[in-house]
Amino acid sequence: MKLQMTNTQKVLRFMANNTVPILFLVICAFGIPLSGYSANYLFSEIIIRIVRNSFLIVSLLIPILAGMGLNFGMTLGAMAGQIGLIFISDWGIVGIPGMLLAMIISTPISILLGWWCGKILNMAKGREMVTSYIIGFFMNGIYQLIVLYGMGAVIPIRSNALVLPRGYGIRNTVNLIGIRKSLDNLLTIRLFGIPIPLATFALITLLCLFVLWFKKTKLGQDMRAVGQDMEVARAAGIRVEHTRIISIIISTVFAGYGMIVYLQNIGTLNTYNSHMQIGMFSVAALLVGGATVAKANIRNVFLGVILFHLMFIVSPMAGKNLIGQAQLGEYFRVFVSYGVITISLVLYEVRKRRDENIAGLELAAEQEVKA
Amino acid sequence: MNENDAPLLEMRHISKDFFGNQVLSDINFSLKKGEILGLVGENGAGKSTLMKILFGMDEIHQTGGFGGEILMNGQKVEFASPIDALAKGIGMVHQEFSLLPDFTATENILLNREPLKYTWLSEVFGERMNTLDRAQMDDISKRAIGRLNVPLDADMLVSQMPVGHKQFTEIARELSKEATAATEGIKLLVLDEPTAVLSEQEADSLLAAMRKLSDSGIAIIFITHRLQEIIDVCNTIMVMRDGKIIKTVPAQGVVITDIARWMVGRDVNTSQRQTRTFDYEKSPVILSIENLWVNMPGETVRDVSLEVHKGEILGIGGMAGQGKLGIPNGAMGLFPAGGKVTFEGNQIDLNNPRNFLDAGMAFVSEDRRGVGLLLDETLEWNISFTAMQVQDKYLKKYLGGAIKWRDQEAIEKETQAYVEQLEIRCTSTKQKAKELSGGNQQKVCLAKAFAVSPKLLFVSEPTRGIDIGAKSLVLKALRKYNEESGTTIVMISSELEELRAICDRIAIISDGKVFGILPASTDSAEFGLLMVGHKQGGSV
Amino acid sequence: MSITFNRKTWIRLAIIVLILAFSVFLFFIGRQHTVLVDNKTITVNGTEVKALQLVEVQINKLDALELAARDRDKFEVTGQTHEVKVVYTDSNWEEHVITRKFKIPLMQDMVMILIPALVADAQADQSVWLENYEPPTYAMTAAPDEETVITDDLAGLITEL
Amino acid sequence: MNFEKLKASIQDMVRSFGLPRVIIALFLLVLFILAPFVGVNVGTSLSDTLNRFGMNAVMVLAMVPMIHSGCGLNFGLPLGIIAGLLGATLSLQINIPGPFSFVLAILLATPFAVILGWGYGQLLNRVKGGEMMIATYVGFSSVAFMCIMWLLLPFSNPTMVWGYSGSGLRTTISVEGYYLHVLNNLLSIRLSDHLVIPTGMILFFALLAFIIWAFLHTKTGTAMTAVGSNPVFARASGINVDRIRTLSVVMSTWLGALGILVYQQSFGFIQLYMGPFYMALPAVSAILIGGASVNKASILNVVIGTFLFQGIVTMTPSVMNSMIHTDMSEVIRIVVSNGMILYALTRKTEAVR
Repeated sequence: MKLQMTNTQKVLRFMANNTVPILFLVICAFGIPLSGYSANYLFSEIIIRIVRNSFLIVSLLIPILAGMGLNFGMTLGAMAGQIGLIFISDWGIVGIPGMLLAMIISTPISILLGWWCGKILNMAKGREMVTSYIIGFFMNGIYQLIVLYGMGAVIPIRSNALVLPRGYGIRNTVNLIGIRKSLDNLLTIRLFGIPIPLATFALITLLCLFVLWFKKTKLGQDMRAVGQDMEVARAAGIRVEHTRIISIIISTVFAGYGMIVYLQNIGTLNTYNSHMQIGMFSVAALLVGGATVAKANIRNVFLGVILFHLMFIVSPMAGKNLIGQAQLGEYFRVFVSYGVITISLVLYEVRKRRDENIAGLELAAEQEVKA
Repeated sequence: MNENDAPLLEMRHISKDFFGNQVLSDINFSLKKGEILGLVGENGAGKSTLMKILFGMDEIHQTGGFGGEILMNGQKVEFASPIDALAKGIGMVHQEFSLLPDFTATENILLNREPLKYTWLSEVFGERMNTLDRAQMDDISKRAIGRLNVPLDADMLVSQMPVGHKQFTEIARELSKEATAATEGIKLLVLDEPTAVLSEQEADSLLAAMRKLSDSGIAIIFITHRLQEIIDVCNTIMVMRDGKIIKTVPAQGVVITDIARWMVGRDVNTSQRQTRTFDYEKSPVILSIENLWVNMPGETVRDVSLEVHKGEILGIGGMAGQGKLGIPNGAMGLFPAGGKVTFEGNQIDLNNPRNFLDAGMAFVSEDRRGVGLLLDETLEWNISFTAMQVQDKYLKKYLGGAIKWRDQEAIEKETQAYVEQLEIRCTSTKQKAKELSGGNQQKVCLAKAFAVSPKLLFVSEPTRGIDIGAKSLVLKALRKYNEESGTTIVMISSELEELRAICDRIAIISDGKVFGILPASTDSAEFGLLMVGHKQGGSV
Repeated sequence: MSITFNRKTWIRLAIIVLILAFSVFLFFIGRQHTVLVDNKTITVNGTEVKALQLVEVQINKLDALELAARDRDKFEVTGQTHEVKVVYTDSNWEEHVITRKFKIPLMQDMVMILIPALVADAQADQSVWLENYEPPTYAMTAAPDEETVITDDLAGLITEL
Repeated sequence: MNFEKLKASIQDMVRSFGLPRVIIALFLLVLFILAPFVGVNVGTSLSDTLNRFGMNAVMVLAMVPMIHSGCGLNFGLPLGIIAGLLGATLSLQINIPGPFSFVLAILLATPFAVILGWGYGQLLNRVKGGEMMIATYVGFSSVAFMCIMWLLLPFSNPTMVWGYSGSGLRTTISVEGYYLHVLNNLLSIRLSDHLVIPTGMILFFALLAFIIWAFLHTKTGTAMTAVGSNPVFARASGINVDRIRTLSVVMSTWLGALGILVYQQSFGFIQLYMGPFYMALPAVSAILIGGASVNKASILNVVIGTFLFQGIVTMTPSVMNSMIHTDMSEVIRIVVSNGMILYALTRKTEAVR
């Protein structure tokens, strides 16, 4: 006998498979009225967040395709991007040329870091996530070594606006006035008084198209194969390790570009912590979009950005109006960001287990029929 | 020379030994274009090793290569790796599928051999940036499936396929390997137990497909345990036993009984049999199994009922994958199981090893490294652990049993005793289990089981992967233990001869059911027939 | 791995070279300079030149600035070569328009155009009326004497994204 | 010839001990040697090291049970710390001045540790194989959750709550007048005015270490080790694997709780909110530096590791500062600790199936 599913079971299954997004819909549903923000305000905020973050989040997709889970190592790319930005703002290159130059500078760094990261992850198969997570921390140390002690001392930095008064090391915050919003303002239209930066959207669309196209390439196919079963892939003659490394490199490079897009929108660079947060928030957003450790697509990205940041925007105000403490809301959203990641990691593992048992259930059922 | 007079494949004087123990000796056979060769033999007869040699698998090279030579169309060939073999047009379909569940049949058939469409990016980032040519992929796979003429949906995900279709996909993959610049088209196909997982009609359509292929000039080596199929489809039958070729005969006019005898039959004097007449009917039933089902991957037990009598040695035999291993594993509760198991009159509820052990049974697993041993711990731990946990042996109790302290002396004494009794070769009782040889590891597993002094002992594949000397030692130890402490022993093994050597009765499992129980003294051909699931043996 | 010089390698090299060239180009066109326009009485090689009463200055297509005497103002421009346009009326109410191209040294952050000098001799070489300007250090962004660097990555969690 | 032999022996010594550990040990040695020359008082730095050792050793010890039972590195330490914080804050709330408040804190922390640990254990049993990543995020989200709680819980002791609003706990709370230095000062030995040995604290650690050591020699302890070494074997020997794992998690959590209390009594402050956030990483890397792997750890590893790690943390700033007037210790700490964790994660280990 096959395992039949009643409608209620089907619904439950659906709920189980989409727990996180549903959870978030509920949170937002309560949060929005509590916050008392106008729809217009929220909408424009969401637009900004999409512009800022989606590029970064898309950079997470490809390692997932290759079965390496959520690439917490994307912070490496972010670092590369920031280094690029530091240089151009030191040289005084501004506007679109500045951004492009920053991207060009970041690329080799990202490739190098990505390659190294991929090598390490190949040494820690089955533990990619926690490893890439630690790699992020480790590299943060190296990054500080370079930026806080190397720059100005070994690496020449002219501008006193960047270097700490002691003569070396970059300041806590670097003002990116030169490239601030240079991409966003390149081409903007207003919808109901809400400015929409078309240029940035165009760029993001381009990236999405690339990802979609990439899945059609031989490399993409190989990655899917590797992601499903390394042994089978290897038996078929696919260079498993090499493919995995490439997937990480691509992700890192995109993360670097994403960081530049992100910062040109914000306009100031927190030299020593922008990159660390970004990894966590991007991962959280993607998971909120209904992605899992093993499966993610463009839809998850945008759904994720919208839901996650909606929560992010409303929660402080909601907290304020609810208990009269904005801080509460801030803690709340930090809690939710981590909670989400926890929940979806757990669900993923649990589901893996559940699917393994199916065969046993069927055999049992078959025996019951006999008896 | 041209292809007609030279056989497609010829293997001359092939011999192979794994570190001194001879697994193949002087194998000679040849295979013509479009010929179907049926290769039969017990497990461990050397079929798989022969095929590994043919494909130049790494493990052959790593274990010191092989003797003799392989010729294709008269020329000598040497395969450094399976890739070379494939390039020469030899394809293999393995027992266990190497398919990707979330890929369609087409994607699997053309895995890593996809036809590509040029994109300019490939100039910069390399070949792999070309896109897949779906259209061409489809018609290649369609053609391959067509050659099989089986109802296989090219666009179906493998994960949703019935098992038979997976098998077909595997074969289609080999067929799709057409002649290219680098490789030659498929000429020889090796099918390793393709029908084992198939239903009747699926198997029939596969056989039909095989005939069709041979008509189109593809030679096939067909490995199976279902002798009827061999007779139906093969031109030639080759029977192997103990790494030798026993018979190579044309399939016409051969009857199953012959094949079975060739497979298992040995000249009596070769095996040291000391038949004892143990009258089990006199002694009470100690363990009775009713309608046991076990979900053990690869060894599924469907519906087994057995009665074990006190003091006997019961053998459980059968081909690999038929479920004989599932019985003890299920009874112990290592794998999800159902049914009724009664030991000394009281029922054991399954799926919890503790009950099994508390009842006074013990199990020596076939999976030594995975289940049997704590590889990173000392012999002392390995041997004493189970007894300590289950029966509170080797423990000093303080504060009225509140604190149960490990009693190092007792453990060492016990371990030393077993080391001497079973002649375990080790530097000290503090040596780590993983540093021992397979044979000695097996002895450690036995010692672990003996330490709980069980009333009934399940021993699963006790001689798997250990050398001749250790083999007989282990068997002797079991027999001795049975005779001295009167422990009932249930021994599972795929080597019929070793069962016949020490057991009183032997049950043959086929397709997850008891196919028949015969006294060990019965002629081996009888067992052969049972094993290949030919005729229902009279249950004794 | 040995590098074999086949077509692909050449293409890759070409691309890398292209990118490098492109980034140099970006560097040139993206470089930001500050052009100060100054309308003070000065002495150009001995002869004193009076500041103009009122002058309108425009660089490229940026919106023009009006400078009275002793005024100084600035334009932010990217790239090296620019065009300055000076419009003034002399003592007998005639309007004059001077347009001159000028080139800023690549790594020079600030240059100053001395309007009077330019007006005095419209044809003069740019070195006469355009001088590099090194901002006095005190004008730098007043930095806190010792800034403590916060490398704590938690700071970000509580602050706005 | 003879040199060859020496070389070989050194090589496999290094191999057995792990190159990074050797490097770290040598590094610390060099620091101690350099110290006098650059005008750093060895006595002070030594007693600092000892002090920090005592402060952190218990939290490092908290790694041991979970590693033994095969739950991997306890990145979820913050959970235990939270139990400790609850104990501490409640004990201050009950407001019994003097050393007894420390005992009280332990007593109050224990039930929380047990409850949280049990739940945490149940969770980890459902996600076998993915423990470490999930542990990390359980830790993080629980910390974030408690941030909310610290704001809401109705504490009232004026030394703890914000002065102006009168509600919500402060980010750092002084334990002065309660259990400040109860262990440090307990029969502490004053060798010179620079070198002070916090005997009480060390003894407290020694006590706990002994308890764990003893536990691992009991029947259950043996079972725990077996579960970590090969869960299938353990199961085949009639062990209830999940129960053992849960027990180990509870123990780890409890030790974490004690660990933070010991830390506070020496440090002088209770750090709430984001305080416990990254406390897991130093502890994890400490035990790894001590020679533990993802699935093997001993008390000795704890002692060596904590000493090396804390030694470096204390020595680098002072020595570095006086050498090249910059404090790179922060960076060095990050690189060393995380580098060590990376090293451990990339080793091949059977037990992690």
